[in-house]
Amino acid sequence: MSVVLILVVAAPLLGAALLLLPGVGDRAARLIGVGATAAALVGAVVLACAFRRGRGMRFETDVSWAPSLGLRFHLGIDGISLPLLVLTALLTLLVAVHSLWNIPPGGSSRAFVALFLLLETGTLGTFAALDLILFFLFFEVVLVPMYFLINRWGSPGERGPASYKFILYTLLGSAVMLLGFLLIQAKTGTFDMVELADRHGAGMSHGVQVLAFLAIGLGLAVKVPMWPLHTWLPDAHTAAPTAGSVLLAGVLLKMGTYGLIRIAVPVLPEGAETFAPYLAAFGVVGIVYGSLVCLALLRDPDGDLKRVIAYSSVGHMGFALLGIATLTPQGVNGALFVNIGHGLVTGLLFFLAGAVKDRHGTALLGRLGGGMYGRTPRLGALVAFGAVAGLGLPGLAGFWGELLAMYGAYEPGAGLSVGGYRTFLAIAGLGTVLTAAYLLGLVRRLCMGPAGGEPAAGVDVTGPELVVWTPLVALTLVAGLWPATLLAITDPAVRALMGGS
Amino acid sequence: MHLVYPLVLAVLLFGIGLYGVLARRNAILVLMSIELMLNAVNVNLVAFDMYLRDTLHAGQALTLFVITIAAAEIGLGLAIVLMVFRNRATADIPDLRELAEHKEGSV
Amino acid sequence: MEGYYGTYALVGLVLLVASAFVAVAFVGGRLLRPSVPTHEKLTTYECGVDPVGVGWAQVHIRYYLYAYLYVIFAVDAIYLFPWATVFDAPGFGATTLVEMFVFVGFLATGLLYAWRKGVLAWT
Amino acid sequence: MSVLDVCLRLVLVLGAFLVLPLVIGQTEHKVMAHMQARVGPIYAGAFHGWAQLVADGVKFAQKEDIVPAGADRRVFKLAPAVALIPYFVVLIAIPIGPNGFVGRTIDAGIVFVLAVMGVGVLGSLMGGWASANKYSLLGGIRSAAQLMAYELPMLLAAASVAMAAGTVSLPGIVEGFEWWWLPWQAIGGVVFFTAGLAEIQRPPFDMPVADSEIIFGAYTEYTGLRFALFLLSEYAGILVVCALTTVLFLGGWHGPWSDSVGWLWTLLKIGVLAFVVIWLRVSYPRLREDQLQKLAWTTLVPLALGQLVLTGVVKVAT
Amino acid sequence: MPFDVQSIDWLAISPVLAVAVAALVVLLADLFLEGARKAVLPWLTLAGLGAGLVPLLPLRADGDDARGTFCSPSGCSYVVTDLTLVVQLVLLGSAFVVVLLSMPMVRAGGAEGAGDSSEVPGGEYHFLLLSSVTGAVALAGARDLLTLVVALETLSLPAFALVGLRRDGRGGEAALKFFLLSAGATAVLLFGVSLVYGSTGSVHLARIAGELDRLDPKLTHVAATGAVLTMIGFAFKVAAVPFHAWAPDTYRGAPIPVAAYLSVVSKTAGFAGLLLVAGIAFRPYAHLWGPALAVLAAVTMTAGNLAALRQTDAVRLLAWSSIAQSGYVLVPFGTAAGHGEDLADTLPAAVAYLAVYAVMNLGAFAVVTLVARERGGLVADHRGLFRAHPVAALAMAFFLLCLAGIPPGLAGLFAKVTVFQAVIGAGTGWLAVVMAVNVVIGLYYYLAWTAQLFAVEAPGMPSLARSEGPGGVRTGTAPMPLPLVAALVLTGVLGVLLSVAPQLVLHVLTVPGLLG
Repeated sequence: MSVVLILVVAAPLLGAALLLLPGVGDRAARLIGVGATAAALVGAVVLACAFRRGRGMRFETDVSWAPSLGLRFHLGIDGISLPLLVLTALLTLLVAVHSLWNIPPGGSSRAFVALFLLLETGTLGTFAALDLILFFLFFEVVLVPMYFLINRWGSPGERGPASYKFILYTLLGSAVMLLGFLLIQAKTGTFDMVELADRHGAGMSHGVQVLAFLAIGLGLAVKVPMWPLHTWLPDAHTAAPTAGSVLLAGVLLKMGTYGLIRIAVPVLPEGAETFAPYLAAFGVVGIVYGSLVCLALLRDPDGDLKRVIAYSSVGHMGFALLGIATLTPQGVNGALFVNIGHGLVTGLLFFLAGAVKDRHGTALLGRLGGGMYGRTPRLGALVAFGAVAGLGLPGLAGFWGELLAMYGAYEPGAGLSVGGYRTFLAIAGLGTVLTAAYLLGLVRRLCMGPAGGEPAAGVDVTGPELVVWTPLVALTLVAGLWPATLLAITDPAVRALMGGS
Repeated sequence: MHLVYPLVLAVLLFGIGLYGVLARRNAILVLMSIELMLNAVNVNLVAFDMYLRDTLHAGQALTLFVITIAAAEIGLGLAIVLMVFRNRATADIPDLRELAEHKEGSV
Repeated sequence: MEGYYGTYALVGLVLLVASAFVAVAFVGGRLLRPSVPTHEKLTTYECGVDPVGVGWAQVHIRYYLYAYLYVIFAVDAIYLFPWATVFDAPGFGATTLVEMFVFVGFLATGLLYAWRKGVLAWT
Repeated sequence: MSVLDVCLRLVLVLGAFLVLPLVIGQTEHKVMAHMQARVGPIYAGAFHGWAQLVADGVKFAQKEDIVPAGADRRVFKLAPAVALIPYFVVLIAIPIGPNGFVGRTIDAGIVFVLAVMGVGVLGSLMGGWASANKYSLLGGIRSAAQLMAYELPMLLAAASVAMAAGTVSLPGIVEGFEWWWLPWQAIGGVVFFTAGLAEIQRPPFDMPVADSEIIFGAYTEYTGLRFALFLLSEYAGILVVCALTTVLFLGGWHGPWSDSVGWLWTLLKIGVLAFVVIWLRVSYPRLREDQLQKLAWTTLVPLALGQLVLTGVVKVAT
Repeated sequence: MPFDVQSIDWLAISPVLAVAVAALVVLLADLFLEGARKAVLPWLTLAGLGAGLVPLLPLRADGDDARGTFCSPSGCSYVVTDLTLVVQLVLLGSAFVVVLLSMPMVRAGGAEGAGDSSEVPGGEYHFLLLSSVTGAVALAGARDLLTLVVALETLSLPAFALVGLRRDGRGGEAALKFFLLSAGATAVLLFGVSLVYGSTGSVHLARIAGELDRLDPKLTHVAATGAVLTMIGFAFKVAAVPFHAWAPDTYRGAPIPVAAYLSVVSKTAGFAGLLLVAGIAFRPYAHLWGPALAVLAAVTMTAGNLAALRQTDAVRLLAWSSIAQSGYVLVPFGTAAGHGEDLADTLPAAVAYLAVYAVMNLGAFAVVTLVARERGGLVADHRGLFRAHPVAALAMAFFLLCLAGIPPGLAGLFAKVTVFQAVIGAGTGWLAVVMAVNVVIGLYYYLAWTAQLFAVEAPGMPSLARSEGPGGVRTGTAPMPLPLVAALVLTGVLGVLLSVAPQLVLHVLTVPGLLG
């Protein structure tokens, strides 16, 4: 039983509960938010420091919750979940700090803070849960807070439909996923993820595995989001407030890929084998499609900056999917790396997009005009940094993940068609080129050229913004320059899960 | 006596009652149709009771209860019809539309 | 003419005889009596003056309440008969009696209720 | 049971039905007359006018049968038959003497008798409604209300006897009779008899035919033979009520030498009760409609319930 | 035929007796108390329901043995099993909350006809309510068709009157629709019962099952017809589509607490009845009614949810939503065929769901009652509730999300997982998918409502109790009626408790021999 892990998961929840007390003022609410998320991050860092590399779970807690249902309160982390846990805690803390100065109108800041704290609990819980139903529970916890964040604090006009699209899509996905979980339990008699992973599908016929993988995969794929189930994502991102976008892209999407790595692939190996080519194919299509849409958006006067970043997420997650679909440790490591890298970079990009939107009152590329280097040079530089990191420049966080994923595709796991995967690899390679094209196009469009469009507010990066963004920039560099630090943590766990040595 | 005769009678009664319930507009007539159905039940029960030579006479006992139920229902039903009639001056079910959902969205 | 159906067959026969008696009386009457209908004879009788309004007047609702009372009590009272025939048989006894008292008590309460609510008083 | 036997029983029932009500009717004429210091019928049949009712019958049969123009003809014409026939049918179940001296033993005798008697009121209701006459309608409704009010105490009182005897068969009840049932079931007897009077709308419970306010109630529009049948049904009703009271509460054929002359005892008791019926008519003023209802619901029903309790307690105690 | 009918287990039937006696006491108190002293009636009612709850404890402590009473050689007519206790607990508890809800609405004393038409006479109301509860509570223990039928009618008849108790036109119309359809359904049910009796020669549920197993093939059709008709009768009671037509209009026309009563107590009892006849008596025909009820469940939830999407009236929305919820409860029934003879794996899920449903639906009705008092009965009238009554709004959000089945409404989520588990366990995959889609549809309208709670009040709306005067100064707060607060607190605490410790209810899933 690990109190620390539970505390990490519960800290935001406690913070949210604290906010419910009567008489909490506006300022106090924001401070509570920072405090709670900081506590979670401190806990996560403590866990990371105390983490012993290697196979198996650490910091496990396993208590029976609802025996009739077979539900256990089973928490624990390994090398796969730890980085995501830390990432989540970090991003949420940054969001909390960001919110100290910056909460869009729409409702009380108390509610705003409480909602993203709840969101954090859900995410942290998802990464720490080792029981299928518990996983599902935490998976669902994020829905309502996110819905309200978009619905209440989003950009007027779009937020209503976008919030509903988000929640209904993801709920449908997770409901189907639940069916898959229950199917697994019906056949094996347990919800325990560790035990199920150890069994590697023993006790489930091929048909059951295929069916369960289909159900679970579908649910997770909506969350990832995998093309063609991604349509909720651009709308949600565009409408969401900055904090929402950051958390959505940086944290929520990871729950999908994490679920695939943690549950779908190890628990249902035969199902995974059957569906891996499709997963890879959809992933690759996502990469290309995301890039193409971004290119199109750049030309469209009504193209929205946040929408561009959202579609770039679809592309990045395509890489993660491709990595997972290789069913090799390299590929999965790559997918995890993509997750981390994407979390950092896209988080940064959405912060930047939010900053731009705040300054100019719009995020439409057509109205923003260019010349950011001239008007707000530091902001422009950061945008360029983010874009370059996003396109996967070596030395930055985005690079290693894509490389590993493609490396995995070069030599896919046993039973998978090598020819097919190499074709995917080729197309993904094309995708990287396209990605580079639109991100560089974006930089040119925004940062270079003569100033035009909306009158600029003229304020460059402020102190608070710097506080928030610096960690992201730094970590992007760290992850890009010393990938081994991360891989050393993930690799043993991945190999353990994949059943290899 | 052969069991079939009362059963056929019961089915006929029940059928007529069911038709009445489904087809009549007037609440009183619907009530009467329901009574018809209940009496079909009684015929059935008594016939089966005799046929089975049930030592507990469950069928007859149930018949008594059905009679009571029928009486209570008719009493309550008439009271309700009367109340509606006082308020609306009609006892035709299709005319009672105040609570129904309207085409252009509900109330 | 034995057994359950026999009993009621006889009852049916009696019914038949009674109907025959009435029929004979009616037919006989038709043979004996005169028939000279006039307008005055066929007018509704209201003590000799011309009738006012139609014959079917509105009847006071109170009669319906009596009917209601009757339906409830008479139907409930039916339960007394099967019980009455067995309540002192071996195996029953005081408990059965108490049960029936409970039943009768409920009936009495109903009556009390109707009374207190003024159903039985005319105003 | 042979055909002959069946025929004999039918004839006997028919005879009783035709003769006894007439006897009661004639008695009523004479008794009332003497109580009111008159002589009553004296000419018809020479001896104390014994044939008066026969003469009445002949007269009724010859009178014109008028159906009002506004009436519901079929119902109007059928009503007297409906009023009369049930009393006839009931007679078959009433035991006169021991050892099967009864039209027919019916297992659920009490229930049968009470149920069939209830049909009789339908005749009044039909007549009242079909006449298309306000007074008739009012009379019909009143008789229906009256039946409803008094049926319940009657049922309850009868149930009390059934409890005492442990059977619902009429001969069975008489056979189970002991002399001490008289005080034990006295309340029930009074309730039953009173309620019976009200059911057949005898004074003082003759509100439905209150001649001073609604002419003759449901029978206002009737003439001739149909009117006669209504009258006949009233006297048949007296007969039936008295007979039932006798059988249920007064021990039927029980009495000295009941094995041989039991049927005489029955008839005698019926006769005495019939006399009481007549006596009451002469003695009591008519009850108002609400008094009628109130008497039933607030006096007779509680009394009957009390009798039930008493019967149960005594029965279980002994 | 000397059998001993006279050993009555008084403890076993004491919940029923307590409520029945309470009904009588309330009636008499209403007759003999004058004026303002009639305010004691609701408390008497609550006490009666509480008295009904008390014996559940010793009965529970009694162990796993079923206690039967009113026994004859072919079986007992009233049996107390864990199922009985759970259902009775739900019924009595729900009725308790309903009484709390109705306290502000009931006319305490005064002359007939005094007060406005939205009030109902207290004596009649509480008497009828208790009578109806008596039937419901008895139904949970019934183990023969006679008891079942009589209990069902005892439940239904006062309910008709309750609906029509408010003497405006709407109450009458609602009562009439409810009555006619329900009475028709009763007739159908009874006809079915008569056929079942005729073909099996027994009225005891367990005995019927035995007889059905070795039925003369010639009679199979008769018995099957009887079973179908009987179950149709119960389908009416629980408002399963296509037998639901009465529900929305009736809920809408009835006083809101009565609607709550119908949607929780009456429905729970209906399901208990269905559980008994389907799970015990017609167990051998599970392969027949299982698929039929599966289709019924699918149609019910879909129709209910789709119709609920279009509603703007709060009570009517809850009516359709409760139809949809009926569909969810029916799901475990629909999977019966997959379990073969062993229904104990699947049907308890329905009971668990009902228990949770009772808490959350009553909670929602409590808030609707509150808002309807102060502003109106439309969903839009809930706009800005958070500003006026933050606690009530939070509770409402919680209940609605419970009904939708997503966190933080964990209680509802657990209930749905339970049902899903039963379906998947039985291998009825298509039904699971239909239900999953329905959960999503349902979320839409629950969430839209929830969003209204926190939205800013539109200008020109009648303000809720805590209004702000000029300059943002609070001009005073009209307190919520205390009974409503109590109802809210009760349901809220229970809801949270079930969210944290679902085992309290889910326990029924693993009780051996729940169906007795």
